[in-house]
Parts: sequence; C-alpha cells; structure tokens
Amino acid sequence: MRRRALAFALVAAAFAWPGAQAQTGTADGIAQYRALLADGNPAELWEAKGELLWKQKRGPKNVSLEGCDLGQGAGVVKGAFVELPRYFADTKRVQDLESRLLSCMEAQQGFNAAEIAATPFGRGEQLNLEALVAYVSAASRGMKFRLPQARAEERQMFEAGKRIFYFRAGPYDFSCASCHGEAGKRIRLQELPDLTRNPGDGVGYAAWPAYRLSSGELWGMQRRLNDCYRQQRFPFPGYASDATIALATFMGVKSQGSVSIAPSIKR
Amino acid sequence: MSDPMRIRAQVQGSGAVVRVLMSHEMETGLRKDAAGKTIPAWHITEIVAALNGQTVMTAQWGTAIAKNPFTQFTLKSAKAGDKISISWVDNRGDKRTDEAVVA
Amino acid sequence: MKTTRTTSLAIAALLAGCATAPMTPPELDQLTQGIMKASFREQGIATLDRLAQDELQQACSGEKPPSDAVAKRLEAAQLASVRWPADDVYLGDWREGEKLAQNGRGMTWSDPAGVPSGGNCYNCHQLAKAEISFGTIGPSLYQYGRLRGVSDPAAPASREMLRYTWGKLWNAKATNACSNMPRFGHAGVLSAGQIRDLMALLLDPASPVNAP
Amino acid sequence: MQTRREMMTRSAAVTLMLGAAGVLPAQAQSAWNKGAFEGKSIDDVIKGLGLAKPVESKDITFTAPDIAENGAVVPIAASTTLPGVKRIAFLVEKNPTTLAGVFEFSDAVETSVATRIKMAQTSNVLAVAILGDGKVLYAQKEVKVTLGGCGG
Repeated sequence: MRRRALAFALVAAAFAWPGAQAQTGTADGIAQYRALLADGNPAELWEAKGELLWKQKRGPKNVSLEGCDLGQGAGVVKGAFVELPRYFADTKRVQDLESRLLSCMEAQQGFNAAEIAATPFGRGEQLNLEALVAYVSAASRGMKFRLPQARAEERQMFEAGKRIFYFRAGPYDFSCASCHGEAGKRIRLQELPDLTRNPGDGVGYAAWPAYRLSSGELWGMQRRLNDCYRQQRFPFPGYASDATIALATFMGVKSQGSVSIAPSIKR
Repeated sequence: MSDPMRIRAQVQGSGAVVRVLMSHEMETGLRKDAAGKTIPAWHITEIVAALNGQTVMTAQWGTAIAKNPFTQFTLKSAKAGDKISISWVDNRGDKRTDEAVVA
Repeated sequence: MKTTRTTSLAIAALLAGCATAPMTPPELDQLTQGIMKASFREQGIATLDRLAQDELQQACSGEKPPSDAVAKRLEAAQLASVRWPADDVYLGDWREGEKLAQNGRGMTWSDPAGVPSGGNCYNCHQLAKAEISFGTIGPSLYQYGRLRGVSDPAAPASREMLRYTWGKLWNAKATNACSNMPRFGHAGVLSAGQIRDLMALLLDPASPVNAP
Repeated sequence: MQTRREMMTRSAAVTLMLGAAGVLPAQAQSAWNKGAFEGKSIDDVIKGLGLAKPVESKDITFTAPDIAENGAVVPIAASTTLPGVKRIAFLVEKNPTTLAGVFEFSDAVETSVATRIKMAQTSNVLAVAILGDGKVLYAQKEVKVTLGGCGG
C-alpha cells in the first residue's frame, strides 16, 4: 500500500515538474510506466526465498542463520538494514549487509567467505546472498535510515567513503560524483540521485537493493556499486571490499532520516 | 527446482483480485551467451488458475511474456478462505503448482 | 584472497589504533589510499593502472573544485596538448557520428580489447530531436551548429567554431578543468576519425542536430 | 471456433489434473498453439488462432504505457464489459514473434487481465478480444520503447 502511495506521489510530482516543456511528455510517460509496475514487484520472489534461506540449516556446519547478529542482536532482522554499515566487534570491521552476511555464513555455517566473494554475481551462493539481502532489507521497509556514527571506525569509514566518492580516475575521468554530485540530472531518461546530500525517501541509497527490470535479477548494493564502477571504466571492486563499504557508509549517512523502500524496482 | 510463486488474492466487493508472480527465466531463444551460442528458448507455455479446485482461467504464453511473469485477474465471486491455485507448465515440461487463500 | 584479508586486517588495525583521537585529514587520505589499494583488482582490459591519477584528475577529486588559478593553469596545459587535425579536415560523416553518439560501449572490464568505443553522447546531451531518450548532465546540443551561425562549415567564418568544438571533443578539460566530460581524444577513447564524425553530427547543416 | 476453445480448456484442465497426479509426461504440450505463437505478423497470428478478421472496438479497454523505460518489461492490461468475450490475446506488431499470450476466461472471472510483456522495439500493441459467436474485436496502442542507462 505504502509503495503504491509513493508511486502515485511520484506520478503527481512528475506532472508538477516545472522543467522544460518539451520534456514533460516523456517524463509523464516514464512516470506512468513506473506507476503501472508499482504493484507486483518480482523482488517479492527473492524476499520469500531469502526468508526460507535464513531459517534453513545450511553449510558444512548445517545450521541456520538465525544466530547471525546483524547489529540488533542474534537473529534480529527487523531494523537491521537501516543501521548498516556499522562496526562489529567480532570481526573488528565496519560492515555492510552483504559483508556481514558473508561473515555469518563463514563463522556460523562454515562456508568459505572468500570463495563466495570471488563467485561472479548471479551464480552459486551469490544467488542465495541476493535472496538473503532482499529478505533482510524488506524487514526494514518503511523505516528510516539511522546509521550509527558513534565509533571512530564508523566516522573514519564515512570520511574514506567521501574521498572515494570524489576520486576521479580511469580513461573517462569519472568519479561517483560525475553522475551523482548534482540534483536534477539524468543519464538518458534515468534520473540520477544526488548522493552528496540526502536525496529523500525511497530515492538513491534508500531504493537499493532493487529488482532490475533490465536483467530480471535482484541487485544488492554490492552489485549496484560494482556496475557503477564498471561503467566508470574502473578496475573491479572486490565483493564486500572496504572501498564498497566505505562508499555505502558515506551514502547511508547522507541518507539519514530518509525512508527505505528496499527492495524496490528499477529500470 | 523452480522457486515458489507469490500469489495474493484479496477480497474486493463480492469478488477478489488475484495477483501472481512466478519465478521463471522466460528465455526467448533469440539471445546469445558470452561465447556467441544461442540460448535455447525456455518459457512457460500454459497457466491454469483454479478456485476451490474449479478451473476459472487458463492462458497460453509465448516467449514475449516478461521474465518472472506477473499476472492479475479478478474473480467475480469469492470469499475469505477460498482456495486459489495456480499451475504452470513450461516448454521443457517442468511444472509447478502453488496455492493461496483468499484474504 | 589471503592478501585481501591480511590487508583488510591491517586496515582494521589502523582504524582501531586511531580510535581515541580523530584522524587528521592526511591520515584519512592515507587510510583511503590503503582501502583503495586493497579493494580493487584487475579485470579484463580494466587494469589497475587506471587508478593512478594524473595531475588534473587529482586536482578535481575534492569535494570542492580547485582554485581559479589552479584551474587556469590546468586548462592551459590541457589546451597545449590538443592535437588538431593534421590535414585540416574537421568534419566527417554525421550518420556515423549519430551512431557513435548513441553508442555507450567501450573500455569497461566486460568489453573485449580492441573494439572501438562509442561516444556516449546521448547519455548526457540532447542532440537530434528524434531521440527522446537523452541525458541532461551536459547542455542540450540540439541545433548546435545553427545556433552558432555555422551555415557553411568550409567558410573561413566557421573556422573558430570548428576549432573550439574540436578542442571540446578532444579535451573538454582544456576549457573547463573539472568538466564532467571525458577527454575523448586526449585519453584515446575516440580516434581522430571518430571525432570528425561527431564534429559533423554537431556542425554539418545536413545533420539532424541542425534540422530546422 | 467453439470446439477449438472447448478443447483448449479441457486439455489445460487435464494438464493440471495429470500434473497433480504426477503422471504428466515431460513433453505434454498438447494445448499450446505452436503455429500461432510462431507467427511473425498479425495476419499469421489471426490465422494461427483460426479467427475472423478483427474489428477495432471502443468496448475493449486497453491499458499500456505511452513510453516503456525498459522494453524487457512492459505492463499491459485489457478488459471489457461486453458479454460473450471468451478470450483475450496480446499481440506486438514488431516483435520477432507477434503473439505474446492468450488468456481464456470462464464465467467465474471478469474478462479482465493484466500482465507484462517484452518488446523488442517501439511498436503497436494489440489487445484482441475473441467472442463466443466468432466475432473478433481489438484495441491498440503504440508503445515507445526507449534506450536507457549508460548503454555499456
């Protein structure tokens, strides 16, 4: 219901958009298209699968993930997503959802985290991670981001994330800020959230993970960032690497107070 | 093994709106893989929807139904607790049936 | 993998070690460099040397742009490196230019080596009117030549605009140090021939960009 | 016409029954209209489905977006309050194969359905309603398919 209301609000906003007249027809068309897709997000298929995987005894140790601490205490899923990345004393690292899930899969279920991190997206255990990410993020749907920044490690990751966000390199001179440093811009017809400030409820950081219509897959933030870096013409950021976690910390802190709609549905 | 469907059936007036999401590749048979080899068509061919065991709607699908298909239809007369079941068969002969209760 | 883990533990130690006093900006810069080094790996044609910044990239990597004086100096250096068409032929085929403008491929780790890159133009700019799917990171280039009074590209009066536009395409940083636009010629993304075709798309009166 | 439709319903029901009983053979595709689904034009499909020439009608309500942000997923819906409509087919004029799907309704459901289709390019999309008396009506709309993202 909430998602539907939001979709209609987006349509209304598109109609009220004071931009160039010539573009209004196109913008309305896209808003109408998105509104028609608002009900029935295939991400639900991943949420359901993820819930089963969370509770299922798996891995060499044959245990479920119900003992996994995502920051709210062992087994607590609700509210965990909107407070990640955060510092974890057991791993002595600031971790995002995906790196934390990997740690739990290794420590509790006996999986080899490095092996899973090296697995290409959409294969093997990466497929299960997608589903787990959908399930965990969905449990915080409608909640506001409130990443902890009390610890020095968390503040340092924010600062590192900011520096990485603005880091220009590669044959195209791109940084994250090239596309996400200014409000009201698009690539083709896709609006680009300004991630240097809070882009608002259900936008930008608050819209991922998401079901990607183009590939029909569920993308977590790790895959989103990975494909951004591919298009930036950068080398390959490791799955759950500190650079990706630092970036997530930067974007998450900038999005404090905005409402998560994850997993959402995206082009 | 195919993943379960998501079926939602909500009472609306004297009937009910049924929304179904299915997990399926719906491969067209026109795409090529990284090595340039054509990926064979793999898609749902038939759907059967039943209310309390009685067929109420059927469908035949080709390759142009989108991946992870979504379908919505409306039962003229249904009440909370009625059982709705959806079955699909694909061109490989894989099949799946899932059930939901009208709420 | 072992290396990655060791490095990330080293970073963790660095993080923990400085938990009492806030890190100074240089310490944070150092921390960031360590994180970058440990996080990226080579994939396909996307080699790690792509992370080595040149002076301009470094100067344009701050939250705020560099000072006017620094920007001016960088622009002058970039302008001096522009390679002008040796045979003085500035315009190619706008039809090829339109194809390049539509093409956003090239130089990613999923692209094979040796395949010519596209120009990515529609990703950021409006060009021909028929294409409604265009980005807005850059200004609209619809009517580019017309609005600048280029009715005959071969006329001497058009020469200044030809050179300005060539300079933009070859090295956008020559006129705007921290421009979001890639340095297509300078970085070897596009060949001189491809840039000629894009020049024609922008400046040929017969191009759909300049259709009345 | 009538016979074909009844056959389709029956065979689908049989498929379900056999499926439930676990005796469905791997290649049980009896009802699937291969000929119609392989059609490469509207005419091919109409012929493949054994239908009369379709007539445009305002009584068919057809919803599709003006612009599809992604041709891989295009939400469409068709409904009608006309009595006697037994089936609704969706056709995409410029797809490699024209017929996307055919929905067949019993009296227990409204003649109304929503689904999502793939479109290879900008094209007319048709909702074709097949009546019990053999009449065939349609509504159509052009859906623009745009190129999105960085395109890399």
